[in-house]
Amino acid sequence: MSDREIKNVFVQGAISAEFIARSIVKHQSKNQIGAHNIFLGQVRADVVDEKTVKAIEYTAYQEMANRKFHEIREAAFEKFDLTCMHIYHSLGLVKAGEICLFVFVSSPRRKTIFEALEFVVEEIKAKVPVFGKEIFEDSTHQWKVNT
Amino acid sequence: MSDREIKNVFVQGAISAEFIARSIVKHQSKNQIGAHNIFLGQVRADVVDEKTVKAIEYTAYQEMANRKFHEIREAAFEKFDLTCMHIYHSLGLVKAGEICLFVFVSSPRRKTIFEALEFVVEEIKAKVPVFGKEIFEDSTHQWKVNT
Amino acid sequence: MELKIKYFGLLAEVTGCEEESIFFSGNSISELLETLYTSYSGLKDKDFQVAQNMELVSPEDKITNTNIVLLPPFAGG
Amino acid sequence: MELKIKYFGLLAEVTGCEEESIFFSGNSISELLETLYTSYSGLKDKDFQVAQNMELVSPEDKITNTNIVLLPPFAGG
Repeated sequence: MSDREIKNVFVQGAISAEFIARSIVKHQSKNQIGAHNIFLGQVRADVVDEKTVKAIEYTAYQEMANRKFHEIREAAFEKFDLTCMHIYHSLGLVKAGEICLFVFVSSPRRKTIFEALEFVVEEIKAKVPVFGKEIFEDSTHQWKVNT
Repeated sequence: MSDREIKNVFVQGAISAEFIARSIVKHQSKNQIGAHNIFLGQVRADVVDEKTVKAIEYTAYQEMANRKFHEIREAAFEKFDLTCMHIYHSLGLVKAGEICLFVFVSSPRRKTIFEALEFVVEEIKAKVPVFGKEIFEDSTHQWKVNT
Repeated sequence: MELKIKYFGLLAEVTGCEEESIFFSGNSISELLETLYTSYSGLKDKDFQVAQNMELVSPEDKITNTNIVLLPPFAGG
Repeated sequence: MELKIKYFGLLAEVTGCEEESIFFSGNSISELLETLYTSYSGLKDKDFQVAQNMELVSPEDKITNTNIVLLPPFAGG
Protein backbone atom coordinates (compact mmCIF):
# COMPACT_ATOMS: atom_id res chain seq x y z
CA MET A 1 0.00 0.00 0.00
CA SER A 2 1.48 3.37 -0.97
CA ASP A 3 1.28 6.74 0.69
CA ARG A 4 -1.32 8.03 -1.73
CA GLU A 5 -4.15 9.49 0.29
CA ILE A 6 -7.68 8.09 0.34
CA LYS A 7 -9.84 10.25 -1.94
CA ASN A 8 -13.58 10.72 -1.91
CA VAL A 9 -14.92 8.87 -4.94
CA PHE A 10 -18.56 9.85 -4.44
CA VAL A 11 -20.45 12.57 -6.27
CA GLN A 12 -24.01 13.63 -5.53
CA GLY A 13 -26.48 12.51 -8.22
CA ALA A 14 -25.75 11.50 -11.82
CA ILE A 15 -22.37 11.94 -13.52
CA SER A 16 -22.79 14.28 -16.49
CA ALA A 17 -21.26 13.96 -19.95
CA GLU A 18 -19.72 17.43 -19.44
CA PHE A 19 -17.93 16.16 -16.34
CA ILE A 20 -16.54 13.26 -18.38
CA ALA A 21 -15.49 15.63 -21.19
CA ARG A 22 -13.63 17.84 -18.70
CA SER A 23 -11.77 14.78 -17.37
CA ILE A 24 -10.71 13.88 -20.91
CA VAL A 25 -9.49 17.42 -21.62
CA LYS A 26 -7.39 17.42 -18.45
CA HIS A 27 -5.42 14.46 -19.82
CA GLN A 28 -4.49 16.11 -23.10
CA SER A 29 -1.50 17.81 -21.52
CA LYS A 30 -0.14 14.40 -20.47
CA ASN A 31 1.80 13.78 -23.64
CA GLN A 32 3.09 10.36 -22.72
CA ILE A 33 -0.45 8.91 -22.74
CA GLY A 34 -1.30 6.93 -25.87
CA ALA A 35 -4.54 5.23 -24.87
CA HIS A 36 -7.50 5.86 -22.58
CA ASN A 37 -10.16 3.36 -21.60
CA ILE A 38 -13.38 4.54 -20.00
CA PHE A 39 -16.15 2.51 -18.35
CA LEU A 40 -19.54 4.12 -17.78
CA GLY A 41 -22.25 2.41 -15.75
CA GLN A 42 -25.71 3.60 -16.81
CA VAL A 43 -28.97 2.99 -14.94
CA ARG A 44 -31.12 0.57 -16.95
CA ALA A 45 -34.89 0.90 -17.15
CA ASP A 46 -35.32 -2.76 -16.25
CA VAL A 47 -38.83 -4.19 -16.28
CA VAL A 48 -39.74 -6.45 -13.33
CA ASP A 49 -43.28 -7.88 -13.12
CA GLU A 50 -44.45 -5.29 -15.68
CA LYS A 51 -43.06 -2.39 -13.63
CA THR A 52 -40.24 -0.26 -15.02
CA VAL A 53 -37.29 1.04 -13.00
CA LYS A 54 -37.29 4.83 -13.22
CA ALA A 55 -34.27 5.53 -10.98
CA ILE A 56 -31.80 4.03 -8.53
CA GLU A 57 -31.12 5.68 -5.19
CA TYR A 58 -27.56 4.92 -4.15
CA THR A 59 -26.32 4.81 -0.58
CA ALA A 60 -22.97 3.59 0.70
CA TYR A 61 -21.00 2.82 3.80
CA GLN A 62 -18.90 5.73 2.61
CA GLU A 63 -15.85 5.47 4.84
CA MET A 64 -15.30 1.79 4.04
CA ALA A 65 -16.25 2.31 0.38
CA ASN A 66 -13.63 5.03 -0.13
CA ARG A 67 -11.06 2.82 1.54
CA LYS A 68 -11.98 -0.08 -0.77
CA PHE A 69 -11.86 2.18 -3.85
CA HIS A 70 -8.40 3.24 -2.69
CA GLU A 71 -7.22 -0.36 -2.26
CA ILE A 72 -8.52 -1.22 -5.74
CA ARG A 73 -6.63 1.79 -7.20
CA GLU A 74 -3.42 0.77 -5.48
CA ALA A 75 -3.76 -2.84 -6.62
CA ALA A 76 -4.36 -1.71 -10.21
CA PHE A 77 -1.29 0.56 -10.23
CA GLU A 78 0.69 -2.38 -8.84
CA LYS A 79 -0.52 -4.84 -11.51
CA PHE A 80 -0.71 -2.66 -14.62
CA ASP A 81 1.43 -0.01 -16.32
CA LEU A 82 -0.94 2.92 -15.84
CA THR A 83 -0.25 6.64 -16.10
CA CYS A 84 -3.42 7.56 -14.24
CA MET A 85 -6.75 6.32 -13.02
CA HIS A 86 -9.91 8.05 -11.84
CA ILE A 87 -13.06 6.60 -10.29
CA TYR A 88 -16.33 8.43 -9.61
CA HIS A 89 -19.52 6.88 -8.21
CA SER A 90 -22.90 8.49 -7.66
CA LEU A 91 -24.75 8.78 -4.38
CA GLY A 92 -28.44 9.64 -4.16
CA LEU A 93 -30.90 9.54 -7.03
CA VAL A 94 -29.77 8.60 -10.56
CA LYS A 95 -32.51 8.32 -13.19
CA ALA A 96 -32.75 5.60 -15.84
CA GLY A 97 -30.41 6.54 -18.71
CA GLU A 98 -28.11 8.54 -16.44
CA ILE A 99 -24.55 7.57 -15.51
CA CYS A 100 -23.72 6.33 -11.99
CA LEU A 101 -20.13 5.02 -12.39
CA PHE A 102 -17.21 6.51 -14.32
CA VAL A 103 -13.87 4.71 -14.37
CA PHE A 104 -11.05 6.22 -16.45
CA VAL A 105 -7.65 4.55 -16.97
CA SER A 106 -4.80 5.87 -19.13
CA SER A 107 -1.49 4.40 -20.22
CA PRO A 108 1.29 5.00 -22.74
CA ARG A 109 0.20 1.83 -24.58
CA ARG A 110 -3.13 0.19 -25.15
CA LYS A 111 -2.45 -3.46 -24.27
CA THR A 112 -2.54 -2.97 -20.53
CA ILE A 113 -5.58 -0.75 -20.22
CA PHE A 114 -8.28 -3.19 -21.31
CA GLU A 115 -7.29 -5.67 -18.63
CA ALA A 116 -6.80 -2.90 -16.06
CA LEU A 117 -10.26 -1.40 -16.64
CA GLU A 118 -12.02 -4.76 -16.40
CA PHE A 119 -10.10 -5.56 -13.21
CA VAL A 120 -11.10 -2.25 -11.60
CA VAL A 121 -14.78 -2.51 -12.56
CA GLU A 122 -15.10 -6.12 -11.37
CA GLU A 123 -13.37 -5.28 -8.10
CA ILE A 124 -15.71 -2.33 -7.54
CA LYS A 125 -18.77 -4.49 -8.16
CA ALA A 126 -17.52 -7.19 -5.77
CA LYS A 127 -15.85 -5.30 -2.94
CA VAL A 128 -17.26 -1.82 -2.47
CA PRO A 129 -20.20 -1.42 -0.04
CA VAL A 130 -22.57 0.56 -2.24
CA PHE A 131 -26.30 -0.16 -2.17
CA GLY A 132 -28.93 0.55 -4.80
CA LYS A 133 -32.66 0.98 -4.30
CA GLU A 134 -34.38 0.47 -7.65
CA ILE A 135 -37.42 2.72 -7.68
CA PHE A 136 -40.30 1.81 -10.00
CA GLU A 137 -42.69 4.17 -11.74
CA ASP A 138 -45.38 3.47 -9.11
CA SER A 139 -42.88 4.42 -6.32
CA THR A 140 -42.51 0.86 -5.04
CA HIS A 141 -38.93 -0.41 -4.92
CA GLN A 142 -36.60 -3.40 -4.80
CA TRP A 143 -32.94 -3.68 -3.81
CA LYS A 144 -30.40 -4.15 -6.56
CA VAL A 145 -27.90 -7.01 -6.28
CA ASN A 146 -24.73 -7.16 -8.43
CA THR A 147 -24.29 -10.33 -10.47
CA MET B 1 -22.55 -9.62 -43.69
CA SER B 2 -25.72 -7.65 -42.97
CA ASP B 3 -27.47 -4.95 -44.96
CA ARG B 4 -26.15 -2.18 -42.78
CA GLU B 5 -24.61 0.44 -45.02
CA ILE B 6 -20.93 1.33 -45.03
CA LYS B 7 -20.49 4.55 -43.06
CA ASN B 8 -17.70 7.10 -43.25
CA VAL B 9 -15.65 6.67 -40.09
CA PHE B 10 -13.23 9.53 -40.80
CA VAL B 11 -13.34 13.00 -39.32
CA GLN B 12 -11.02 15.84 -40.27
CA GLY B 13 -8.45 16.65 -37.57
CA ALA B 14 -8.57 15.77 -33.87
CA ILE B 15 -11.65 14.34 -32.10
CA SER B 16 -12.76 16.77 -29.39
CA ALA B 17 -13.93 15.97 -25.87
CA GLU B 18 -17.17 17.84 -26.69
CA PHE B 19 -17.81 15.46 -29.59
CA ILE B 20 -17.32 12.52 -27.21
CA ALA B 21 -19.64 14.10 -24.64
CA ARG B 22 -22.36 14.57 -27.27
CA SER B 23 -22.06 10.88 -28.21
CA ILE B 24 -22.51 9.89 -24.57
CA VAL B 25 -25.58 12.12 -24.17
CA LYS B 26 -27.20 10.59 -27.27
CA HIS B 27 -27.13 7.19 -25.54
CA GLN B 28 -28.95 8.31 -22.42
CA SER B 29 -32.32 7.79 -24.06
CA LYS B 30 -31.41 4.15 -24.71
CA ASN B 31 -32.75 2.85 -21.44
CA GLN B 32 -31.78 -0.76 -21.96
CA ILE B 33 -28.07 0.12 -21.93
CA GLY B 34 -26.33 -0.66 -18.63
CA ALA B 35 -22.67 -0.28 -19.57
CA HIS B 36 -20.56 1.72 -22.01
CA ASN B 37 -16.90 1.14 -22.80
CA ILE B 38 -14.90 3.80 -24.63
CA PHE B 39 -11.42 3.60 -26.14
CA LEU B 40 -9.56 6.80 -26.98
CA GLY B 41 -6.31 6.78 -28.91
CA GLN B 42 -4.22 9.85 -28.10
CA VAL B 43 -1.15 11.06 -30.00
CA ARG B 44 1.94 10.54 -27.82
CA ALA B 45 4.82 13.03 -27.77
CA ASP B 46 7.32 10.21 -28.31
CA VAL B 47 10.99 11.09 -28.23
CA VAL B 48 13.14 9.48 -30.97
CA ASP B 49 16.86 10.34 -31.15
CA GLU B 50 16.23 13.37 -28.91
CA LYS B 51 13.50 14.71 -31.19
CA THR B 52 9.92 14.95 -29.94
CA VAL B 53 6.82 14.09 -31.99
CA LYS B 54 4.62 17.20 -32.16
CA ALA B 55 1.85 15.77 -34.35
CA ILE B 56 0.77 12.88 -36.56
CA GLU B 57 -0.61 13.49 -40.02
CA TYR B 58 -3.04 10.70 -40.87
CA THR B 59 -3.85 9.54 -44.38
CA ALA B 60 -5.85 6.48 -45.41
CA TYR B 61 -6.90 4.40 -48.34
CA GLN B 62 -10.34 5.66 -47.41
CA GLU B 63 -12.59 3.45 -49.49
CA MET B 64 -10.94 0.24 -48.31
CA ALA B 65 -10.60 1.58 -44.75
CA ASN B 66 -14.32 2.34 -44.44
CA ARG B 67 -15.08 -1.12 -45.79
CA LYS B 68 -12.74 -2.70 -43.22
CA PHE B 69 -14.26 -0.63 -40.39
CA HIS B 70 -17.65 -1.89 -41.53
CA GLU B 71 -16.51 -5.52 -41.54
CA ILE B 72 -15.06 -5.12 -38.05
CA ARG B 73 -18.39 -3.63 -36.85
CA GLU B 74 -20.36 -6.49 -38.34
CA ALA B 75 -18.04 -9.10 -36.86
CA ALA B 76 -18.30 -7.47 -33.42
CA PHE B 77 -22.13 -7.42 -33.53
CA GLU B 78 -22.01 -11.08 -34.55
CA LYS B 79 -19.68 -12.10 -31.71
CA PHE B 80 -20.88 -9.91 -28.84
CA ASP B 81 -24.22 -8.84 -27.34
CA LEU B 82 -23.97 -5.13 -28.19
CA THR B 83 -26.69 -2.50 -28.30
CA CYS B 84 -24.58 -0.10 -30.34
CA MET B 85 -21.10 0.71 -31.54
CA HIS B 86 -19.50 3.82 -32.99
CA ILE B 87 -16.04 4.30 -34.48
CA TYR B 88 -14.41 7.60 -35.45
CA HIS B 89 -10.87 8.06 -36.78
CA SER B 90 -9.02 11.25 -37.59
CA LEU B 91 -7.56 12.24 -40.96
CA GLY B 92 -5.05 15.04 -41.38
CA LEU B 93 -3.09 16.66 -38.60
CA VAL B 94 -3.58 15.61 -34.94
CA LYS B 95 -1.27 17.25 -32.40
CA ALA B 96 0.40 15.45 -29.48
CA GLY B 97 -2.14 15.14 -26.66
CA GLU B 98 -5.11 15.20 -29.03
CA ILE B 99 -7.41 12.27 -29.76
CA CYS B 100 -7.26 10.41 -33.10
CA LEU B 101 -9.43 7.32 -32.46
CA PHE B 102 -12.75 7.04 -30.59
CA VAL B 103 -14.43 3.64 -30.25
CA PHE B 104 -17.66 3.45 -28.26
CA VAL B 105 -19.49 0.18 -27.44
CA SER B 106 -22.64 -0.19 -25.34
CA SER B 107 -24.53 -3.19 -24.01
CA PRO B 108 -27.20 -4.05 -21.47
CA ARG B 109 -24.55 -5.81 -19.34
CA ARG B 110 -20.90 -5.14 -18.71
CA LYS B 111 -19.31 -8.56 -19.20
CA THR B 112 -19.41 -8.51 -22.98
CA ILE B 113 -18.20 -4.96 -23.62
CA PHE B 114 -14.65 -5.28 -22.37
CA GLU B 115 -13.93 -8.13 -24.75
CA ALA B 116 -15.83 -6.42 -27.56
CA LEU B 117 -13.90 -3.15 -27.27
CA GLU B 118 -10.53 -4.88 -27.21
CA PHE B 119 -11.52 -6.96 -30.23
CA VAL B 120 -12.57 -3.87 -32.20
CA VAL B 121 -9.45 -1.84 -31.34
CA GLU B 122 -7.06 -4.71 -32.16
CA GLU B 123 -8.86 -5.36 -35.45
CA ILE B 124 -8.62 -1.67 -36.38
CA LYS B 125 -4.90 -1.59 -35.63
CA ALA B 126 -4.27 -4.75 -37.69
CA LYS B 127 -6.64 -4.47 -40.64
CA VAL B 128 -7.47 -0.88 -41.52
CA PRO B 129 -5.23 0.89 -44.07
CA VAL B 130 -4.53 4.10 -42.16
CA PHE B 131 -1.05 5.67 -42.28
CA GLY B 132 0.57 8.02 -39.82
CA LYS B 133 3.39 10.48 -40.49
CA GLU B 134 4.98 11.40 -37.16
CA ILE B 135 6.16 14.99 -37.45
CA PHE B 136 8.95 16.14 -35.14
CA GLU B 137 9.46 19.62 -33.75
CA ASP B 138 12.14 20.32 -36.36
CA SER B 139 9.67 19.39 -39.14
CA THR B 140 11.46 16.16 -40.05
CA HIS B 141 9.27 13.05 -39.93
CA GLN B 142 9.11 9.27 -39.66
CA TRP B 143 6.32 6.84 -40.51
CA LYS B 144 4.42 5.26 -37.62
CA VAL B 145 4.04 1.46 -37.52
CA ASN B 146 1.49 -0.27 -35.27
CA THR B 147 2.88 -2.87 -32.90
CA MET C 1 -19.92 -3.61 26.51
CA GLU C 2 -21.95 -1.16 24.48
CA LEU C 3 -21.85 -1.68 20.72
CA LYS C 4 -23.05 0.63 17.97
CA ILE C 5 -24.68 -1.38 15.17
CA LYS C 6 -25.28 0.14 11.72
CA TYR C 7 -27.73 -1.26 9.16
CA PHE C 8 -27.61 -0.35 5.48
CA GLY C 9 -30.16 -0.59 2.68
CA LEU C 10 -32.58 -3.49 2.90
CA LEU C 11 -31.35 -4.34 6.40
CA ALA C 12 -32.41 -0.93 7.73
CA GLU C 13 -35.88 -1.67 6.37
CA VAL C 14 -35.93 -4.98 8.25
CA THR C 15 -34.76 -3.53 11.57
CA GLY C 16 -36.60 -0.24 11.20
CA CYS C 17 -33.47 1.73 12.08
CA GLU C 18 -30.16 2.70 10.50
CA GLU C 19 -28.19 2.68 13.71
CA GLU C 20 -28.66 1.58 17.31
CA SER C 21 -26.67 1.02 20.49
CA ILE C 22 -26.98 -2.32 22.23
CA PHE C 23 -25.47 -3.79 25.34
CA PHE C 24 -23.70 -7.05 24.51
CA SER C 25 -21.76 -9.47 26.71
CA GLY C 26 -20.49 -12.03 24.15
CA ASN C 27 -17.22 -12.26 22.29
CA SER C 28 -17.74 -13.31 18.68
CA ILE C 29 -19.60 -12.00 15.66
CA SER C 30 -21.74 -15.17 15.64
CA GLU C 31 -22.88 -14.52 19.23
CA LEU C 32 -23.74 -10.96 18.26
CA LEU C 33 -25.75 -12.21 15.28
CA GLU C 34 -27.74 -14.59 17.55
CA THR C 35 -28.59 -11.59 19.75
CA LEU C 36 -29.67 -9.53 16.72
CA TYR C 37 -31.79 -12.41 15.37
CA THR C 38 -33.65 -12.44 18.68
CA SER C 39 -34.56 -8.78 18.20
CA TYR C 40 -35.11 -8.96 14.44
CA SER C 41 -36.16 -12.41 13.26
CA GLY C 42 -36.49 -10.97 9.75
CA LEU C 43 -32.70 -10.68 9.51
CA LYS C 44 -32.26 -14.46 9.54
CA ASP C 45 -33.27 -15.14 5.97
CA LYS C 46 -31.48 -12.09 4.57
CA ASP C 47 -28.20 -12.26 2.70
CA PHE C 48 -25.72 -9.91 4.36
CA GLN C 49 -22.10 -9.48 5.46
CA VAL C 50 -20.62 -8.00 8.62
CA ALA C 51 -17.88 -5.37 8.71
CA GLN C 52 -15.65 -4.37 11.60
CA ASN C 53 -12.78 -1.87 11.32
CA MET C 54 -13.91 -1.35 7.70
CA GLU C 55 -13.12 -4.96 6.77
CA LEU C 56 -15.49 -7.88 6.26
CA VAL C 57 -15.39 -10.40 9.09
CA SER C 58 -16.52 -14.01 9.58
CA PRO C 59 -18.96 -15.29 12.24
CA GLU C 60 -16.11 -16.95 14.17
CA ASP C 61 -14.11 -13.68 14.37
CA LYS C 62 -13.85 -11.92 17.73
CA ILE C 63 -15.37 -8.52 18.22
CA THR C 64 -12.53 -5.98 18.43
CA ASN C 65 -14.38 -2.72 17.80
CA THR C 66 -17.48 -1.15 19.30
CA ASN C 67 -18.76 -0.26 15.79
CA ILE C 68 -20.24 -3.16 13.86
CA VAL C 69 -21.81 -2.71 10.43
CA LEU C 70 -24.28 -4.99 8.65
CA LEU C 71 -24.04 -4.77 4.85
CA PRO C 72 -26.61 -6.12 2.38
CA PRO C 73 -25.45 -7.34 -1.10
CA PHE C 74 -23.31 -4.79 -2.94
CA ALA C 75 -24.83 -2.99 -5.90
CA GLY C 76 -22.20 -0.48 -7.00
CA GLY C 77 -21.86 0.62 -10.62
CA MET D 1 -3.29 -3.79 -70.17
CA GLU D 2 -3.09 -0.43 -68.50
CA LEU D 3 -3.01 -0.52 -64.70
CA LYS D 4 -3.45 2.33 -62.26
CA ILE D 5 -1.06 1.94 -59.32
CA LYS D 6 -1.56 3.87 -56.08
CA TYR D 7 1.15 4.42 -53.47
CA PHE D 8 0.40 5.48 -49.90
CA GLY D 9 2.50 7.03 -47.16
CA LEU D 10 6.16 6.08 -47.16
CA LEU D 11 5.77 4.32 -50.52
CA ALA D 12 4.72 7.55 -52.23
CA GLU D 13 7.93 9.10 -50.92
CA VAL D 14 9.95 6.25 -52.43
CA THR D 15 8.27 6.41 -55.84
CA GLY D 16 7.86 10.19 -55.87
CA CYS D 17 4.20 9.87 -56.88
CA GLU D 18 0.89 8.91 -55.29
CA GLU D 19 -0.60 7.41 -58.42
CA GLU D 20 0.54 6.42 -61.90
CA SER D 21 -0.64 4.48 -64.91
CA ILE D 22 1.62 1.78 -66.32
CA PHE D 23 1.35 -0.63 -69.20
CA PHE D 24 1.77 -4.18 -68.00
CA SER D 25 1.66 -7.51 -69.84
CA GLY D 26 2.01 -10.03 -67.01
CA ASN D 27 -0.60 -11.92 -65.00
CA SER D 28 0.32 -12.09 -61.32
CA ILE D 29 0.95 -9.65 -58.53
CA SER D 30 4.53 -10.96 -58.23
CA GLU D 31 5.20 -10.16 -61.90
CA LEU D 32 3.82 -6.68 -61.37
CA LEU D 33 6.08 -6.21 -58.33
CA GLU D 34 9.14 -7.22 -60.41
CA THR D 35 8.19 -4.53 -62.92
CA LEU D 36 7.76 -1.92 -60.17
CA TYR D 37 11.09 -2.89 -58.58
CA THR D 38 12.77 -2.18 -61.93
CA SER D 39 11.38 1.36 -61.88
CA TYR D 40 11.79 1.93 -58.13
CA SER D 41 14.61 -0.14 -56.63
CA GLY D 42 13.94 1.58 -53.29
CA LEU D 43 10.65 -0.34 -52.98
CA LYS D 44 12.47 -3.68 -52.60
CA ASP D 45 13.56 -3.26 -49.01
CA LYS D 46 10.29 -1.67 -47.88
CA ASP D 47 7.66 -3.51 -45.88
CA PHE D 48 4.32 -3.22 -47.71
CA GLN D 49 1.17 -5.08 -48.72
CA VAL D 50 -0.79 -5.07 -51.97
CA ALA D 51 -4.54 -4.53 -52.27
CA GLN D 52 -6.84 -5.33 -55.17
CA ASN D 53 -10.63 -4.94 -55.07
CA MET D 54 -10.14 -3.49 -51.57
CA GLU D 55 -8.72 -6.75 -50.22
CA LEU D 56 -5.13 -7.70 -49.48
CA VAL D 57 -3.64 -10.10 -52.03
CA SER D 58 -0.61 -12.42 -52.16
CA PRO D 59 2.21 -12.31 -54.74
CA GLU D 60 0.91 -15.49 -56.39
CA ASP D 61 -2.59 -14.04 -56.88
CA LYS D 62 -3.72 -13.12 -60.39
CA ILE D 63 -4.41 -9.53 -61.31
CA THR D 64 -8.18 -9.14 -61.69
CA ASN D 65 -8.59 -5.37 -61.47
CA THR D 66 -6.92 -2.45 -63.21
CA ASN D 67 -6.53 -0.65 -59.87
CA ILE D 68 -3.72 -1.93 -57.69
CA VAL D 69 -2.81 -0.30 -54.38
CA LEU D 70 0.47 -0.54 -52.44
CA LEU D 71 0.01 -0.10 -48.69
CA PRO D 72 2.79 0.55 -46.17
CA PRO D 73 2.43 -0.74 -42.57
CA PHE D 74 -0.85 0.27 -40.92
CA ALA D 75 -0.75 2.91 -38.22
CA GLY D 76 -4.39 3.50 -37.31
CA GLY D 77 -5.41 4.55 -33.83
